[in-house]
Amino acid sequence: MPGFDIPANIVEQTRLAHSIFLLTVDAPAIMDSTDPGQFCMLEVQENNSKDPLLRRPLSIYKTGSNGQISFLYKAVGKGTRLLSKRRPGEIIRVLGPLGQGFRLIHDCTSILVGGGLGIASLLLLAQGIKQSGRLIILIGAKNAAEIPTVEDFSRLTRYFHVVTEDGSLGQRGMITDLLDQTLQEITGTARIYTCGPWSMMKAVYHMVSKRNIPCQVSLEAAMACGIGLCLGCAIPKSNSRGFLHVCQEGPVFDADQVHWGQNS
Amino acid sequence: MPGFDIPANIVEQTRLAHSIFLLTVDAPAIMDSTDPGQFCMLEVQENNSKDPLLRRPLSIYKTGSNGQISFLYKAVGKGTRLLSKRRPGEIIRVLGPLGQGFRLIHDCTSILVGGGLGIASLLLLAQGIKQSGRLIILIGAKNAAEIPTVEDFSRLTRYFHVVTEDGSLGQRGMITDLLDQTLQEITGTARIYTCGPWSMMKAVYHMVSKRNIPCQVSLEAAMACGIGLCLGCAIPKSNSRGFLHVCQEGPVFDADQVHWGQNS
Amino acid sequence: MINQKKSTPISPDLSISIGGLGLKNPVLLASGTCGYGMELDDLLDLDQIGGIIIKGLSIRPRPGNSPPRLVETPCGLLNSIGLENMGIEAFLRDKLPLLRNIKTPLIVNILGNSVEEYFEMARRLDGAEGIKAIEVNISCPNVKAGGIAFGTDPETAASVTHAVKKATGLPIIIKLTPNVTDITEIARKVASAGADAISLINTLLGMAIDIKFRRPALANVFGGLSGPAIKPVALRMVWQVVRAVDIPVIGIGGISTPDDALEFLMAGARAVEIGTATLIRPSTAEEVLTGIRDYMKTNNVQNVKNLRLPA
Amino acid sequence: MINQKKSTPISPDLSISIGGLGLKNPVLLASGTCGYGMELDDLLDLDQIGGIIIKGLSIRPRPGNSPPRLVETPCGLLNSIGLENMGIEAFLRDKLPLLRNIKTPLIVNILGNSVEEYFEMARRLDGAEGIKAIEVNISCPNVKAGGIAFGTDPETAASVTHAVKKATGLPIIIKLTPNVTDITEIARKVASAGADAISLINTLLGMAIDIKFRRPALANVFGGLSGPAIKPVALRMVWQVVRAVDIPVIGIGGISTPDDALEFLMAGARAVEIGTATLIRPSTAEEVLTGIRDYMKTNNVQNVKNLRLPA
Ligand SMILES: Cc1cc2nc3c(=O)[nH]c(=O)nc-3n(C[C@H](O)[C@H](O)[C@H](O)COP(=O)(O)OP(=O)(O)OC[C@H]3O[C@@H](n4cnc5c(N)ncnc54)[C@H](O)[C@@H]3O)c2cc1C
Ligand SMILES: Cc1cc2nc3c(=O)[nH]c(=O)nc-3n(C[C@H](O)[C@H](O)[C@H](O)COP(=O)(O)OP(=O)(O)OC[C@H]3O[C@@H](n4cnc5c(N)ncnc54)[C@H](O)[C@@H]3O)c2cc1C
Ligand SMILES: Cc1cc2nc3c(=O)[nH]c(=O)nc-3n(C[C@H](O)[C@H](O)[C@H](O)COP(=O)(O)O)c2cc1C
Ligand SMILES: Cc1cc2nc3c(=O)[nH]c(=O)nc-3n(C[C@H](O)[C@H](O)[C@H](O)COP(=O)(O)O)c2cc1C
Ligand code: FES
Ligand code: FES
Repeated sequence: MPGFDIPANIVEQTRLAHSIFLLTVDAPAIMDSTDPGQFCMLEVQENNSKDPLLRRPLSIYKTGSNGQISFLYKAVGKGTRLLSKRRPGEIIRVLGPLGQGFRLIHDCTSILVGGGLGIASLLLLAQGIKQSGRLIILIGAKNAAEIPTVEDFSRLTRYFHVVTEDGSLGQRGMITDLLDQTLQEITGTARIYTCGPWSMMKAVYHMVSKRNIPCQVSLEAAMACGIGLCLGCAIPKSNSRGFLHVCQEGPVFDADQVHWGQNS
Repeated sequence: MPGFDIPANIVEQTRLAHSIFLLTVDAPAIMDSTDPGQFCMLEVQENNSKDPLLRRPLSIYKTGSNGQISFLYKAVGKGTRLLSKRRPGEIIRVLGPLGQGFRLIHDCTSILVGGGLGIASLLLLAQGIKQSGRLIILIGAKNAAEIPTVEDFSRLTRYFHVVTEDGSLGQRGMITDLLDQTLQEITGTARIYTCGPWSMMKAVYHMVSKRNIPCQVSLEAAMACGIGLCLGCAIPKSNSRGFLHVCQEGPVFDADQVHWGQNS
Repeated sequence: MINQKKSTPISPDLSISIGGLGLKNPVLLASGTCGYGMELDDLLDLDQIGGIIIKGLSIRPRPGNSPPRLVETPCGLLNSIGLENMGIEAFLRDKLPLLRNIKTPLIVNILGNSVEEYFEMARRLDGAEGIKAIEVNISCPNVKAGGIAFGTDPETAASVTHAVKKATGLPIIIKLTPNVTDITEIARKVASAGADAISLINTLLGMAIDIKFRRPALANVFGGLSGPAIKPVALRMVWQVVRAVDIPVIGIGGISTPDDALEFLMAGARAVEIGTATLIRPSTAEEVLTGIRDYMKTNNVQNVKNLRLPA
Repeated sequence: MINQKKSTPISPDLSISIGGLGLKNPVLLASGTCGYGMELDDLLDLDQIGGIIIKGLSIRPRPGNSPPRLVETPCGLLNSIGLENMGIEAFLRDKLPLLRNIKTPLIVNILGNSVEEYFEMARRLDGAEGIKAIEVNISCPNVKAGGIAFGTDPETAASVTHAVKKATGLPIIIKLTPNVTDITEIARKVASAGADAISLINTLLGMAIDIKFRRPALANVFGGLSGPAIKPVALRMVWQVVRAVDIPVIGIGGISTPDDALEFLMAGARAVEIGTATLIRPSTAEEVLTGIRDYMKTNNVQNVKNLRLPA
């Protein structure tokens, strides 16, 4: 089941920081079947313009009880900037929920490591884990403006830490240092869930694989379809000549499956 | 001097009828040098989208004493529909004033014949003639909704008549009948200025050329540049193998110059 | 004439036939943009479509090219998937059985690196239940001839056609590459070599550079350009080929609206394929179909063939 | 390396040379989209631009094709102007004197229907004061060879080049048509025939159909496709030709932003021409130039030639 392609009504479009927006749409069918870590493909063009041509992938950040889903996104280029101009009351086509989300493992300590807007794919996961186990959330960013929604996370657990490179929120520092420290403190089995820049996830994976801690990562790739039709979203597998397809087999993978050497 | 290319602030965008809009922008440099019958090329795309690719030509409908110019247009396709979504406060690039407008001849009766939105290129002319001579305005349209701004014209002269095909405004009838009647009534020399659908202008020209009444017509053609660079806006000349270029030699021509047989 | 408005609405006939294969309508899903067929289930009513063309299969599985494999360009998409596929055996074994439930004719697209490979694949498909025709992608490099694409040399294109026709009784559609000086020359050769139909165009060879990282945007440097950007080139070639050969022509290239499809049908295409547009909007083929039907009703066109312009 | 940030801002060197002709920067106005030059005055500071390429001139005036001559396509423009021009004599007599006030080098674009016509035109331009180079459009039909374009046959392309070189001492730029199977073959022939530089691409052959009026949208049926839609094809061909010949290559096709131009310069183009974008935004060339200069400053690139990627 590749999801639903819905003409969704825009309920909210809020600018949270300089170029960071929260978009909420009515999409009950999608909401009902969303798993943490899944994403949607959003039509960004207006009036049948064919430039930009492709939809844009965004993680499902939040689901509301009233059939709404929200996206937390950064306007980085043509597509996301156009998206940020769409207004409440307008209709936008949304295809989702797509891909394989996080596989929740209960009865252990779950450590969520989010870098920058990578947090967009972690909120539903954090809410899910909160029900059933010990939850540690570590968030890192360049500065406070990059992560305007940290309170959504901090209210979920006492074990919440944020670092920024410029010290504008939480401690000044790197998320990998924070993780290292955390790993030294915890006892019992743990699992890592991470989403953020490739280099950060690579560092996280190397750090925890040495300790044999299982790690799930949420990856990005250029996508045309998001549903396994084009095979465009390939990334190299760790131990064979073949490729993983981010939209269908991912976006969440066991970090072991991924060939981390390339794409860095 | 091919005009000014100005990033103009949108002051007003009003829907006057189902798909007819009045757009007003701040463009003092253009306003200062506009002659009746000239046009502008307007950028319709947003955010560097390249689809649609070309600017759209629109006649300058009105000029304001405060440096503003207005366009009266119908949203017929992709470009004009996108234009109609642009809002006050947004910036839009406008190139103008372009082309050769109407050549005003004083000391005779001036008859303006407008068909549908063809009236968009006639208002400045009517205002100009009003200063100096006898002005007759004849307007025809399918229905009242097609010509939501007739009052701009009716207030300029007592000799104002409007006909619609469905009788929803003025008499029910065809503009050519109205013109025929008018020509029979007037005395002294007269001149015709017309803008509207090709078939109407062709009929008007045939009617008045028999009586040797000079006739100026405002023509349309697909345009890429509007300033004589591409030679795309050609229409056949009346008495040679060559072509007229609507954007540079027109849009207003002496009807005698035009080969009316084709393009009908 | 076309523009007469009658009072009784007609029910237009959209059925067509291609090399003896009857299709209920002329809107097909293009190879490489509808996966192995089932991926689209639920997003598109596969039973409504004229035909489904399975992604290109090779004799052995192919891993495809290294990423990045996709770049967006103005109104276009550049791809260098590298013909990743599971190979013909795995397809026949694992995918075909599931596909037999769909009522729409299945067409398999094949690619090879030698004439022998094309022959061998057509032979294996010959007996396969549920496969109604073969579309032969000749845009691939001919390894024996120094990597020049089969489809750019008229003689080689003809010999692939010969080989495939010898191997199977299934209708054969030869899919042409647009990267040639004279598309009609290739089309004529392929037609006289016995092709039942011609489809065109495959992608235009293009590239993009990532100026931020100062390297070609695709790992493979070159890629195939598809989407609305290429429509004018595709339509021109379809118009030319329709007037050069007597066999049916299937139009492909940048079709994303009913109007686009109507342009190809008016140019004389017997059918059309929807490629990139399906990636962006999975239901495109159905919407195109509805739009064609509406146009025919409004303009009182009884048979879809009558859309063709005379010139 | 390129990405080092230095504290002292550099002042980048944008000057280039093409066949002995020095240009102050690599941004030129493409033929057929800047009229006879003066039309753009006041909308663009002509003195700032690297070079101006006058619209295609023929030996006698040409009225051009019947309208419609233009159709917009997705991110593209189809034109069939039909090479309307005033003829070389009228140009030399009426337009050239006015153009001598501009400080920017003038390049004249010529077209012909026979090798003799090309020779004759190059001869007449040879002595003309103020003309710095000739760009030879070989996309035109060769009337003696049944209307096949000069630029699609390597031998004919070479003979035009030979003829023009014999006729004049001015630098000769041969402008290639992209409607060929192997652009490098033509480029190599033209280079060995003595061309000083190659420019590419001219327009892709395309068409559109007006489904409302049920006829080709252009009176001429076919037209030339230009604009952003063709950029990936143009860039691929420039990349290929740069690596196939030793003479300078000028990149053309869909350039409308500094980033577009940088892609071509990174592909190895010595210079770029702005075509359709000037029609839409007359100041494009100046903005592209500013953007290139800013990129070079930010990325500490001293000489515009260093933008070229190694591969
Ligand atoms: C499964 C998935 C989930 C995602 N979730 C989110 C999310 O929740 N919030 C969010 O802000 N972003 C998310 N992204 C990234 C988002 O899709 C891109 O930022 C967006 O597509 C860029 O489009 P654009 O037109 O604005 O930029 P473009 O003009 O296309 O590109 C601008 C810049 O962004 C880079 N870029 C383009 N596409 C991507 C991409 N897919 N990944 C990374 N960089 C890219 C380009 O290299 C370029 O430097 C997700 C991506 C994927 C694949
Ligand atoms: C000098 C000049 C002045 C004009 N002044 C006005 C004006 O004041 N008000 C106004 O409403 N319109 C005016 N027009 C017409 C206006 O430019 C077109 O309606 C507009 O360009 C259509 O763009 P679009 O993208 O909306 O339609 P498209 O999607 O391009 O086309 C939609 C339909 O409109 C037709 N069309 C497209 N371009 C033109 C054109 N240039 N002329 C006629 N039909 C066209 C097409 O054939 C098609 O049927 C003027 C045109 C010219 C040349
Ligand atoms: C991602 C992708 C993969 C493709 N794979 C194949 C293929 O395997 N075999 C083939 O013959 N054509 C393939 N094509 C070409 C399409 O079938 C089609 O000919 C081309 O994209 C032009 O049509 P469009 O503009 O509608 O996409 C592929 C196209 C794309 C975009
Ligand atoms: C309206 C128009 C007229 C053109 N006339 C000529 C011409 O006379 N001679 C020529 O060599 N190229 C001509 N061209 C081709 C352009 O110079 C250029 O090669 C092509 O348009 C691709 O570049 P672009 O995408 O930047 O427009 C013309 C292009 C257009 C759009
Ligand atoms: S994006 Fe098309 S297969 Fe993943
Ligand atoms: S529109 Fe370009 S010359 Fe008239």
